[in-house]
Amino acid sequence: MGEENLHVVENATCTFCGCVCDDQILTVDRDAKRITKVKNTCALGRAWFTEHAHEERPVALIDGKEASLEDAVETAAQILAEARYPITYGLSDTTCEAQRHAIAISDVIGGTIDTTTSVCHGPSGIAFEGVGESTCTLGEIKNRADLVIFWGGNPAESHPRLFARYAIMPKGMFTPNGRKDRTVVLVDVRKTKSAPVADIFLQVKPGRDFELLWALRALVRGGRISGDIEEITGIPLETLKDLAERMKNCRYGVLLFGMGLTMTRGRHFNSGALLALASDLNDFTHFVAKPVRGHGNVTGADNVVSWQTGFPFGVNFSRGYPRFNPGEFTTVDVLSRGEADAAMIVASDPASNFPGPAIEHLKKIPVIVLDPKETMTSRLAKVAFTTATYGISVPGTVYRMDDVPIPLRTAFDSPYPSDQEVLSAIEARVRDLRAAA
Amino acid sequence: MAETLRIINGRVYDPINGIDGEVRDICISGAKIVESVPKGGKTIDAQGMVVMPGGVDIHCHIAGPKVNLARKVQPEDHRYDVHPRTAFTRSGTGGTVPSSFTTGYRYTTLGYTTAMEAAVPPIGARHALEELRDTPVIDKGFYVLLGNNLLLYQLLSEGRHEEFLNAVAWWIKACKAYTLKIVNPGSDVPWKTKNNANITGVNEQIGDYELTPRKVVKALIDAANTLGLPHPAHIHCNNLGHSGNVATTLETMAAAEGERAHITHVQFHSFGGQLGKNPISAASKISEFVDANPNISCDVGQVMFGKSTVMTADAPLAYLLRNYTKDRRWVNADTECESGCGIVPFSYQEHVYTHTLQWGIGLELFLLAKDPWRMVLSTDHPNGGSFMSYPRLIRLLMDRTFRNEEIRKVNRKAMRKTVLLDDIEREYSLQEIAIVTRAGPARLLGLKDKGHLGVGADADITIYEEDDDKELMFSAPRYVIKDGRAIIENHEFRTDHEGRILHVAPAYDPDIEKTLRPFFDSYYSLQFDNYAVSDHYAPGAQVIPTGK
Amino acid sequence: MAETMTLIAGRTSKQGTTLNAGKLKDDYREVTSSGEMNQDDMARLGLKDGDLVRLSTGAGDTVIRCSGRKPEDLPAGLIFLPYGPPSSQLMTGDTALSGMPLSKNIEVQVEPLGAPEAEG
Amino acid sequence: MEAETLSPDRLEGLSAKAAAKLSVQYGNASAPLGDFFEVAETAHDEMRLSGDLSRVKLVGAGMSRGRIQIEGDIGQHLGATMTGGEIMVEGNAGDWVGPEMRGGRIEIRGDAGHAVGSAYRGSRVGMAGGEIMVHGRAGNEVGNSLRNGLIAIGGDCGDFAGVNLLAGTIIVLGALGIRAGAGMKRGTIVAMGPTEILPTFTYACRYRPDFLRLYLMRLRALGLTIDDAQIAGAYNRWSGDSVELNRGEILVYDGAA
Repeated sequence: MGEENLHVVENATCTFCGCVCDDQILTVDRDAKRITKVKNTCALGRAWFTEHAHEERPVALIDGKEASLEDAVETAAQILAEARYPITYGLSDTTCEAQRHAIAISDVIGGTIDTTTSVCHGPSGIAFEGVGESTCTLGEIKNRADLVIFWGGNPAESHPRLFARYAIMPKGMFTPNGRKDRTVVLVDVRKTKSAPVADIFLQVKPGRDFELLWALRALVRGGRISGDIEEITGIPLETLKDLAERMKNCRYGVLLFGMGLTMTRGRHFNSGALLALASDLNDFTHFVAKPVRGHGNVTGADNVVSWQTGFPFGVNFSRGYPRFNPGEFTTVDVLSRGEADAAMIVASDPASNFPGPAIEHLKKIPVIVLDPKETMTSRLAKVAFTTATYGISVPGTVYRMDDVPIPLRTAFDSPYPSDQEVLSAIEARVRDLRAAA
Repeated sequence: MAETLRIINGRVYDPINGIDGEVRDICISGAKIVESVPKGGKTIDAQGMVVMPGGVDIHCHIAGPKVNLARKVQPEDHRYDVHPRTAFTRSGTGGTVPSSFTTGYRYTTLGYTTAMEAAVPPIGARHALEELRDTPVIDKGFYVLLGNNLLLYQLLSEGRHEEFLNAVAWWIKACKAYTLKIVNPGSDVPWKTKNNANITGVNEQIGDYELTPRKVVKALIDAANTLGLPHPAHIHCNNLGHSGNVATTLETMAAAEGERAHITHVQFHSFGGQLGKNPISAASKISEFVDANPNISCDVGQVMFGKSTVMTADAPLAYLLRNYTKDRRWVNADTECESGCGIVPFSYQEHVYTHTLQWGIGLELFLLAKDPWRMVLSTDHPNGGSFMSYPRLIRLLMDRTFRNEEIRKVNRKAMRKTVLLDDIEREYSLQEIAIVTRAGPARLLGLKDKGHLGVGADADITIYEEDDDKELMFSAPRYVIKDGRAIIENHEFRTDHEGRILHVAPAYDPDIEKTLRPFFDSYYSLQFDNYAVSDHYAPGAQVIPTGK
Repeated sequence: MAETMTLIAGRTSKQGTTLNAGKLKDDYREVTSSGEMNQDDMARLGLKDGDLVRLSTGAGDTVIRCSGRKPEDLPAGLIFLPYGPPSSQLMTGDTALSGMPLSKNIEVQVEPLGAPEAEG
Repeated sequence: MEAETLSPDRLEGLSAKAAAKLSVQYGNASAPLGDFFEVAETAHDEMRLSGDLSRVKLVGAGMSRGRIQIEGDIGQHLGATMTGGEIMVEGNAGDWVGPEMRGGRIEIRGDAGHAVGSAYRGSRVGMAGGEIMVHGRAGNEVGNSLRNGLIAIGGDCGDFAGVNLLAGTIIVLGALGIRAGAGMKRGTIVAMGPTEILPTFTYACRYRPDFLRLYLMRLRALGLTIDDAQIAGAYNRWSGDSVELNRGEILVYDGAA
């Protein structure tokens, strides 16, 4: 029956990972509200689009009981307006339009706003504030890069199209032969599914990325390094020297790095070492670095929070103006120390991936959740909203991992409101409540 | 029935309408200035006050990709300069690169009601517009970077002039830009392909293209004028910051061949001396040329001492400057097929020869200018200093005694390379200040409803309390009226206001897509059909007409 | 006879695709509680593919199913586990001023539990 | 809670009544000091704080003179950006003890958290004067971007001690964590315990540094446990960081001379 209503959406954007591929071609059955076919996609994108038949759930739950949208908004607003130390977290899987309202709410109620950046490339953000960054849009990698180094990441599984669409295979302006015009290096502690694409694979000892990067910096800058570098890092000095020379002599080099740096001992200093190495190399040739970002719009969250507050994540408004201090105002810390007395979680599931102490505290305080799906976090929520999914039923803007903003096209309508609609309703209500107070 | 407002007893400075300090009433109905309003409406008694059109900033960096990178990279710049929320307004942070809300509010507290972001790569237009929407009160727009655009280079070098013109129009319209911007034309080619090299002159060949910066500049100046953009090509010349670059600047101005062109932050391009040696001032040469060539207009790009942030599409410049600061931080961001940018936290110091010379050159350009309508005020915010230093700059122009005191405090050696030690008598009048901060920029931008207080003008009005200390006077207006609404009354915010996006939409031959699409498919990393910016990003925008 | 090893939590495409279906679905649980270990380590601990091990840190503990990888792919002393509730049980709340809990290269105690009980 | 109010500069000359009226920040609202503290008469520019203060931040922030005695634990940002005066803590201190301080003295009898005497994110210079003494252990980033002054840790400390060190001295009587002195330009890091040196540092010599004796004798006089062997003993000197100026040094105790 749906056959007559098969509908094709071209240039659709996949928001599953930071690649934000905007060349997806969706075949949509609008009666069944299903995407039946996806072209130009990867395993993750196919699952993202085709597994997205929405669930039959109430639009809102209060204490696990079905509630009207209005009552849920009212209850959420009351909780937030009365809280002394409310925190809003998530935001990396929703549109910039929604993010703007989430920040407005935190501003109005004197709360804290943080995004999944703090447990993704937050440390790279801190590193950026120490050494800056030489970087580029993904198209520059496609057009120019003749040396591509992946460090501490496994794109083959986390960002499947990074290779084919942007970094290794594509033919570009100065890379007419695609793969043939590039040397590809992979640095990781284990041979991942990404290893086969590399011309050179360096297996660094676990937790020794910093030492390896630091030694490379010294080599590039002509500083001395001690002879036992192989014992420390697992990489022979000769191999390191060879890599340093390749880096100095390439035409346009790029370092793409993942959470193998940000989630290991050293965290922001690991990212800082890599960013500094890329900057150093510009004394010899053109060299850029780029953190490979995870969620569809985590980069948008960084951007919106930055332009509205001046800081990229972990921002506290309790004194009536924005303050930034990772480790103090970041969510894992605020929850683990038991400081927050209310939480609003937008499009994220901390109850399934935060450390135990943080989850324990979440269970103790009133939690508001906006999510298209039922999650471990929505299960412990005082107020849970079912919202429409961005990029499938909600239009808007997302930022690719290289800060390029890309519009979203919708495949089919959702019976549920968007995050933006719910958040703007809550914003309006908390403004009234705070004004009255 | 629209709200009305009458401003009485104020001394009005409205250069465009030839009103120089006369006491007269200004009547406002709705968002416009009108002939008269019925008695009994709201009235502001401006007795002993100065009434001017709202300020217009023709060149600043307040929104878009590079601005946000500069915000992110300097948390310490915000930490000690916070901007608390009020009952009406959002909170934010200041420093040299304020958050978007704070930018809007702080311009308002200076009596500025319009500001133009001067450099946005086309691919970042959507981003710039999103930020401008979060920049309250003021009207705003941006200039789109087309001076290092590789498709335009291809069309131009192959002599495909019709397509070139249509592509320029398409890009401006697709981005919702206000005009086109040229930054260090040609530089991105050596920068990205030749070990970070730079272009060294207007006649140097650009890579393998049959092109020179001169050809690029001339072609884009012609394009802007042929399309009838309200503001002509906005040009950041080659060799910024290099000793002897005055020659390049004069050659670039000459390349306009009598056509309208705007040379921006010209102070940075007025260096005499020899390459590699200390610069000396060549302000007089620039000044003479501009006076003699009415097709050329400039903004000064004054340097003010203290913290600044170098942020520019001139990536090779930032790369050079990173070696002139103790700060470890340097940001470079290449933009595919279009542009790039560089960012370096910086500060200008009285004891440093070059910094002081730049400060002096800026003042010379102001004080030597015969026609202030074409040498208007800017600090290239935040490159030369924050827009928050405008009041101090105004005092330097208006107050000879203060100026001479300041001159005595700074690097003597540098001052000797300028004419400033000869105790220049000129003091800007309030009328001249009104010209360089409002009427002039508005006229150069082709904003017919701004920069004056005549009937039909936008009711964007600033009311200052007269004071001998001009810095004090211009840092805290008593009233600021935007679109007929009193935003600031008795120095305090009384309400919030959105302000409009200003952009142009030149016509082009739709067939140009046949030229653009294949290039995008080959060399861009996003889809052609997702590139152009939809109206969703500029609700309620005011489209300024183009064409003769 | 518990041993100290290094845990690496990371993304896999299976973890990613099952995540779309829903984090409360069995597939996702299955994927996020199935880890990889160096073959020789497993042999030494007397473990077969599919056997269970208990991982514990100061922060907490969890039980996962493990399968062997060749030494050249996964060096001795390493355990790989897709992100998910089990891996997060092993993280502490101290982020060392980074906002980021240590989630890779965590020192864990590994205790072999042998074959799982028949599910029922 | 944030209580920069608790500083001699703010309280001096105020009666207990007046002091109790001063406001502190509790979550997103301010409240009178008296709601949380019993204010007894304050001695002339000397304060005593007791009770559980482990959640009270910014005590002594910006202080320029006087003395604060804290009986028990204290929260984050103790003595932030202080320029003078003295803070004595009987218990443990949270993260950021004396960040970006310019002068004065802080002594912690117990342990301290991360970033003792450090720069806040984005700042080029951390502590630029004064003295911090921690009798117990300290966390990561001790003396991050230190430019001037002395930081002494009685026990072990975490990773990246003296990272980006510009100048000044860090003495650790226990063991250093890994990556000490990464990116250091100048300055001295001393460790009594065993420590792993970055590959970008080079061994210079084994010697008996005179300047160190003076420091150590002073620290011993101030109550840190230092034996004669350490004062008279020999130290291995490593110079680095070779990615920077290579003019910094790490001295590791190597037994009696």
